[in-house]
Amino acid sequence: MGRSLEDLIIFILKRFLQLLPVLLGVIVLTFLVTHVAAIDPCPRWYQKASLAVINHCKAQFALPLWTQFWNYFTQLLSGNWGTSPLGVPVYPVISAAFPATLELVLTSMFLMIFIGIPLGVIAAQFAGRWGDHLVRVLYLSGWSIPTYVGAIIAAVFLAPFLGLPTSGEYSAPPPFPQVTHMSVVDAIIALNFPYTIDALSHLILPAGVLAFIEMGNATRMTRSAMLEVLPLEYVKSARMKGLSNFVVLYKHALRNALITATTVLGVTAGGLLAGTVVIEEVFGWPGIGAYAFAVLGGGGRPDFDGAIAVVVVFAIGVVVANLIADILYGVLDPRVEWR
Amino acid sequence: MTQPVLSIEHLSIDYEVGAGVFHAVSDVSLVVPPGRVVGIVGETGCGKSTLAQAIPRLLPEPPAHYRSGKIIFQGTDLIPVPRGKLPQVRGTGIGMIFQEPLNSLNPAFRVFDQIAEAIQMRHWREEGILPVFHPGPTPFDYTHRPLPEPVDVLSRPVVPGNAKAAVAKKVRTRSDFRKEVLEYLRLVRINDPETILDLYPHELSGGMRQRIMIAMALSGKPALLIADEPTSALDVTIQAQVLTLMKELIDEVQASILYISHDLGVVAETADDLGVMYAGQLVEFGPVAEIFEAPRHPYTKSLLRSIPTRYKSDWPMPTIPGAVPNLSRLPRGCRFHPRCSLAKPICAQDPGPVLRVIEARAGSSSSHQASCHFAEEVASLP
Amino acid sequence: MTGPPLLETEGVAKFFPIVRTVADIVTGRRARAIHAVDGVSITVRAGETVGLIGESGSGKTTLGWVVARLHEATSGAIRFEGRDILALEGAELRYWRHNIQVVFQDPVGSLDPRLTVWQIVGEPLQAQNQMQRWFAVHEPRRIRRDYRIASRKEHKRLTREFQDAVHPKAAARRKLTDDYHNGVAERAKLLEADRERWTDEYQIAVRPSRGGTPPIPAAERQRRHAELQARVRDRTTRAKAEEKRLGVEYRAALKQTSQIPPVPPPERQRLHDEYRAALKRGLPPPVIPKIPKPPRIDREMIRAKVQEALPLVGLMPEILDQYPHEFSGGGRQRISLARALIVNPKLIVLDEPTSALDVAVQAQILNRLIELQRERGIAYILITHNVAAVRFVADRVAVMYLGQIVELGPVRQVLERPVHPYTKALLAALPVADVRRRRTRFRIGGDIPTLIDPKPGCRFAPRCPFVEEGCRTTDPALLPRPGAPDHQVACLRAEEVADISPAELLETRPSPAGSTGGAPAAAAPSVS
Amino acid sequence: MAATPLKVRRHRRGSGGTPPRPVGRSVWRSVRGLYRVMRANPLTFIGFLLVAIILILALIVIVDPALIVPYGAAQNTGVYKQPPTLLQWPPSIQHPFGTDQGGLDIYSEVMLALPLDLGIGIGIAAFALIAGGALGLIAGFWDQPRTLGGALSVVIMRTTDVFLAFPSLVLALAIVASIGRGVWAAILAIMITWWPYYVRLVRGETLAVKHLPYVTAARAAGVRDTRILTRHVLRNVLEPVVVYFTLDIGTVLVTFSTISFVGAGIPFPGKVPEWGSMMSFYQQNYVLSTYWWYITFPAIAIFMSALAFSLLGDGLRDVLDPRTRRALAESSSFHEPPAEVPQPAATPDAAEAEEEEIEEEAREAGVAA
Repeated sequence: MGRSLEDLIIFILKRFLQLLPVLLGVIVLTFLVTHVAAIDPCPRWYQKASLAVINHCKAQFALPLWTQFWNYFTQLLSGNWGTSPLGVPVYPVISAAFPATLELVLTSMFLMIFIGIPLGVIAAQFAGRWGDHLVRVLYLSGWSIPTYVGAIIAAVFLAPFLGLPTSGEYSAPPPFPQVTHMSVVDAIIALNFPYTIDALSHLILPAGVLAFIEMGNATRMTRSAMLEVLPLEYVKSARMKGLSNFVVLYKHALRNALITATTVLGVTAGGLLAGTVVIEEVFGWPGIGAYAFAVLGGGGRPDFDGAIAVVVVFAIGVVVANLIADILYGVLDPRVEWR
Repeated sequence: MTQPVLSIEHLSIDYEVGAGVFHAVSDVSLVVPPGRVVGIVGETGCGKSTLAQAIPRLLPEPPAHYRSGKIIFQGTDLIPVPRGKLPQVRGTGIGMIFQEPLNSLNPAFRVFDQIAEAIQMRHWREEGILPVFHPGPTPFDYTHRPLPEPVDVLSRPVVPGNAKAAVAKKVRTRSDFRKEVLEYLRLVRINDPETILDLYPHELSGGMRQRIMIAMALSGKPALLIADEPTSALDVTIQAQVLTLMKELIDEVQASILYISHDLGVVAETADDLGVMYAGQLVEFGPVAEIFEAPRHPYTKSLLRSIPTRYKSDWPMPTIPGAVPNLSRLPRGCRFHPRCSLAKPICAQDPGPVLRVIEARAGSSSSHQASCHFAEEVASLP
Repeated sequence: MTGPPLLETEGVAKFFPIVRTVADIVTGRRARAIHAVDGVSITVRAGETVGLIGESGSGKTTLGWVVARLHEATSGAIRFEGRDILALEGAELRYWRHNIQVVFQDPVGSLDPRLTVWQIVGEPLQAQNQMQRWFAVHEPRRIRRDYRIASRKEHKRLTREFQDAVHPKAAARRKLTDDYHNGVAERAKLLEADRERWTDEYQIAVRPSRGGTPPIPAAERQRRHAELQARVRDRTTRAKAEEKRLGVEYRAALKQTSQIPPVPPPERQRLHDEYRAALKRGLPPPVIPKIPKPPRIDREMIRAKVQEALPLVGLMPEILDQYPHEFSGGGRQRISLARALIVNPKLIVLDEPTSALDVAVQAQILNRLIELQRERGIAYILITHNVAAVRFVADRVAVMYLGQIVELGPVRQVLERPVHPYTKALLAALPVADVRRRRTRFRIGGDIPTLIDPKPGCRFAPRCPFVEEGCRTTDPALLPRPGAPDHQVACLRAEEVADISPAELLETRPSPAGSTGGAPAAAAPSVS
Repeated sequence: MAATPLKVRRHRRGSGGTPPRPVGRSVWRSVRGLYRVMRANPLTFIGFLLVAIILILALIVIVDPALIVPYGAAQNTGVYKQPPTLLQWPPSIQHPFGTDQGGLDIYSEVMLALPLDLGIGIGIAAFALIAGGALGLIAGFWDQPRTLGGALSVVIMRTTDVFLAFPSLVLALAIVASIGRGVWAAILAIMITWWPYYVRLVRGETLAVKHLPYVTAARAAGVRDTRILTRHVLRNVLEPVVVYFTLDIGTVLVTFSTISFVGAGIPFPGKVPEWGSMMSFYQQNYVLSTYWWYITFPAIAIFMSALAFSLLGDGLRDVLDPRTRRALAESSSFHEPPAEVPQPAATPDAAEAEEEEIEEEAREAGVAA
């Protein structure tokens, strides 16, 4: 029926192949936005740089479009992502910042799954009653709070109340090497217990805010998928086996509802990544989000090469998240043929 | 005299929805004696499915509302049972086969897991790990009808509530379950059970799925099996296969069965007793042969007559004029009188005798009843 | 019922290709297809009902849709009143659609929930009004265009004739070449025809005739098969020899042509003048019919027409402004029927019109269908799995299994004396409302198999209780039964199994309901 | 929200030859209908009320700000109608949201920003709805492979995929960075990133509707494609899309304010205040744990307006989506009865005799005797 291991490999390879045109499109679109649509960008991008740099930039923009694209494309592929106006190469900065962002995003995704999905189940179980209304107000609030408001509230008002730190990854520079650039993982690798706790306490607030704000999608999707599944006959037939309500809900119904809910993973990944721009800035988290805020935001330090790199990295992040969601869907739903 | 497995007394169920109250089931009484198959027929919207789902309390209870009556299963009324205790009745007490083979198996689990789960539940209840529904004052007599050839899986151990400790708790491995599931798959005549075990429901045909549904319901060894249109969604030849399987199992299993269908042909082939429902009421009840030979309610009579067995040259086919009444606005008096060809003025005033079926004994004429003022006349009409 | 054929299909097939994915191409999996309808030939005459009966997956609905041009046929031909309708496209197709209307199975889904009854029923009226106006304008144009094309053809023909006349040698050579090629093609056709005829003869021969002659033993059968093969081989050799002879003759004749003298100049001039004159005369100009352009239909007219049409299907005319959800299943199906009737079609495809309805309502609708047919002489194609409906409405019935017709004939003959094992199975499977005859076993096992790239051989063979070796390899042709030309069966053992009644596919036992409750029934078959 | 049950009733009553009912009764019925909806779905009702209030406030500010904005009506001229006397003052009776160091009354600023923020939210969502919706309709309706429409459909969908790969905030920032700061840049940036969701949604719905039997029936009747598209497909696609649109207005609002906050939007203080840039300005220049009111009130304004639309949209979705509707019906005595019970007729009218009811029933069923 097409669900052997080879089929799975082919299935994943196929998804990878389908990814390529989208990636190419991402690169082209980024080029269009940064090179073609830009109106006299050099002075703006290189505000604080020397005149020589600006002139070099202007010369670059004067080249024919194809040459510009070719230069840009080869640069991207070769890993030579340019340097900032202050002469710092972009690639090492981003590769160091990426794991930190990944850590933040994965943690909030974890929170989202283990809090948001059960909330969705509860809402569906009490659909139309107070439990449902409460959950909906909760996730719609998260939805309606701008990320920065959430972050500021957490940092300014909530953090002192809970006694949590609001800036950086550690309270003091760690005495161990940062192998993975993920604060908690590094601390665990170094078997440094106090630093692990310290890293966790730094992580929990930004991840929590991010999770709360982006939880809406997951909860809502779970809720509506559950509402769709609950009246079906197989839920009744599960009840007719004499199973308890809990087993019926969380084993039989949720298993099927989750299949639908995985599709939301891609969208959520986009939201989470966008959220990091503000969250990392507010909480001083050394990730790509903060970097993006710096190079793209109005008040920061404009950096042409850095901007391109950031946009491409974010887009690839979303594409990969979509790929994972797609594969997950195929694995979770036995009806999908791996061909 | 044996105690009935199920007796429903004056059961009325309403749906309270935004626009009004729908009297889905009104004052229905019926009895399922041990080892007998009771059929219920009726058209769409006559309340037969509501009745079927009401017995194990599967109806979602805010819109559905048990207005009055009792559902006495093995001597205990199920209506006051709190929701949390209902799993004790389901599966091992009452089993159910649903109509849509497409939807009644969980698409995300393999056949094995789904049947094994039901078996696990039964074991846990037999071994006292999970609470057992109190079977009532008189234990059910399982030797009512001798088995033609005892089948091992079906020798149902009777577990009274106080004998929990007597049964040794046994650790079962996956292969034990496999063996047991295989036995049930063979019971429903599946040719290649080893392969079927590891498949997902969507990989099976409709007929196969319905067999598995039946195996699943039987694996709980229920005292009462409710079959809600088990063959209606299947193709004709597949329906015949499943139907004959059902009938073979009826003989083997000795469970009491409530068989719901809209197809007179199907109930004629399976049921011992037959109830006919119209607009939420049970209008006629009795041994199936008597109802088919001499129906006593005009509705049953015209239903039997509209079974189409004619050719074009015999046009027109007899029909029942008008349409089924809306369950929120039922006519006064007999609910069938606006469409009845025999209606007299009294029919518009007085609904006629309500059936008080306590126990239908096969062969006794008193067990054949109809809710009609002119039942005797109808029976004597050609 | 006799009359000119209204609709004829010839070997119609509809395959739904399974999309080849990238992985398929990489792994070299060839394109597969679902053979929903596979070579169906059927005729519907004016005013008659043909029932198509079969289970899910039999392709009956697909066939109905192909006939109504809602699916495009993969191959085959469909003629409506002698005209090839598969060639119709665009506006011409839309204009033609008033001839065939469809009533769909799903009474809920087939009515747009956002439109009122008059809008739904009036929709075909409005569309066809537009198309009639289009036709009034375009038909004369089409005739003129056809005339222009014909004139051009005539011009070409005259030129060719003139050239042949002035260059007799070249003309003769060309004629010889054409004749040679035609001759070769014709002989190939004859060979193919002979081969086919002998194969059919063989099939009929191995199928013993009715009246108790014992079945032909396997040895005899093999002998006949060998004989057939020898005959075909022999015939092929002969055909090859003949082809060679033709070639020799052709080359000899070609040599002869060099002796043809050229045309003298005066003669040439005369021919040229004649040619000129003929060109000038040309074809007679076409008669361009004056098609009155109907006025654009407006809201009130549609409403009036719909109001007239509703009583035909037993609906009150007052329901014009109601919405579909206000009706029960039967009411909705009546609206569907009114929508089909309103443009006065010659044929209505009824796709499971009553399957979603209760028996009583079903009977009302079926009665009305027959009444309408008697009043208006509409032909029906009734697609259903419901034997009772077909029995009551149809004149002829075609039993379909996995995309093919297995039995076709007058309804009484097919339903009372079915020949094909599948028809028997279908009839035996019907539950009977007879308490005294309860069935215990049904001898048709197995499931309905998939339609993806079916293997050769009879498609019912895997489930057939009368199967033999040949059934699994030879495709049975739909052949008339001896003595009953309008009763056709596609079964290799048709005459052997003809007398087996459907009831023999069952085992029955007396009713336990009649006896007292405790008695055990006949021993149930053993487990597994 | 009240539309569905009311519509059902109106058509039922106004048809079948029954005389029209007195107006009073129908008003009473709509009130009762509204009450039922509210009871069944209080959140949606609250959302509806909030949206109504916000829209009215915005309208007042547009027509004559002086009615509710005491201190800022003539702000863009630099002259205050009534300059605040207290600077950097926490909320009080004269200044319910407090004042800032520059002498701005925060209440007035928040109110003045209302039409702009709301207009941007609704406008951008509407643009996305129309542009994305049109593309989605085309991509969904003409999707046969190996035709012109099919090729177009593939192009549309691939482009959509590419746009969907960018988190809208990030792409918007990149656009703002490359074409410069300002309100138009920010608006353009969101517009460009917003439409792909609608393409996906509308295409999905179109594909679902396109294969329904009534569309095939229209084809069988000889109706042309474009007419099928407008008459059958568009109408039936509209409902879920409008629901999504309602839900989306809040999201656009929040995203726009985030872009402003990050510093890519409208400068503050400037000609017209905007919530996001207001907060950005205060957050960068003041210690918020002391001057908490600077940021609290604009934040509440964004939150309330986004929440209002979200509540309304989320609720509407439940009411209109047939899949969730059925489940809701089973669990909360809402709208539709379970499958077995036939569609509800009108509320039974006690005044009418039952016999009359039956006759009407027969008429409504449309079955001639």
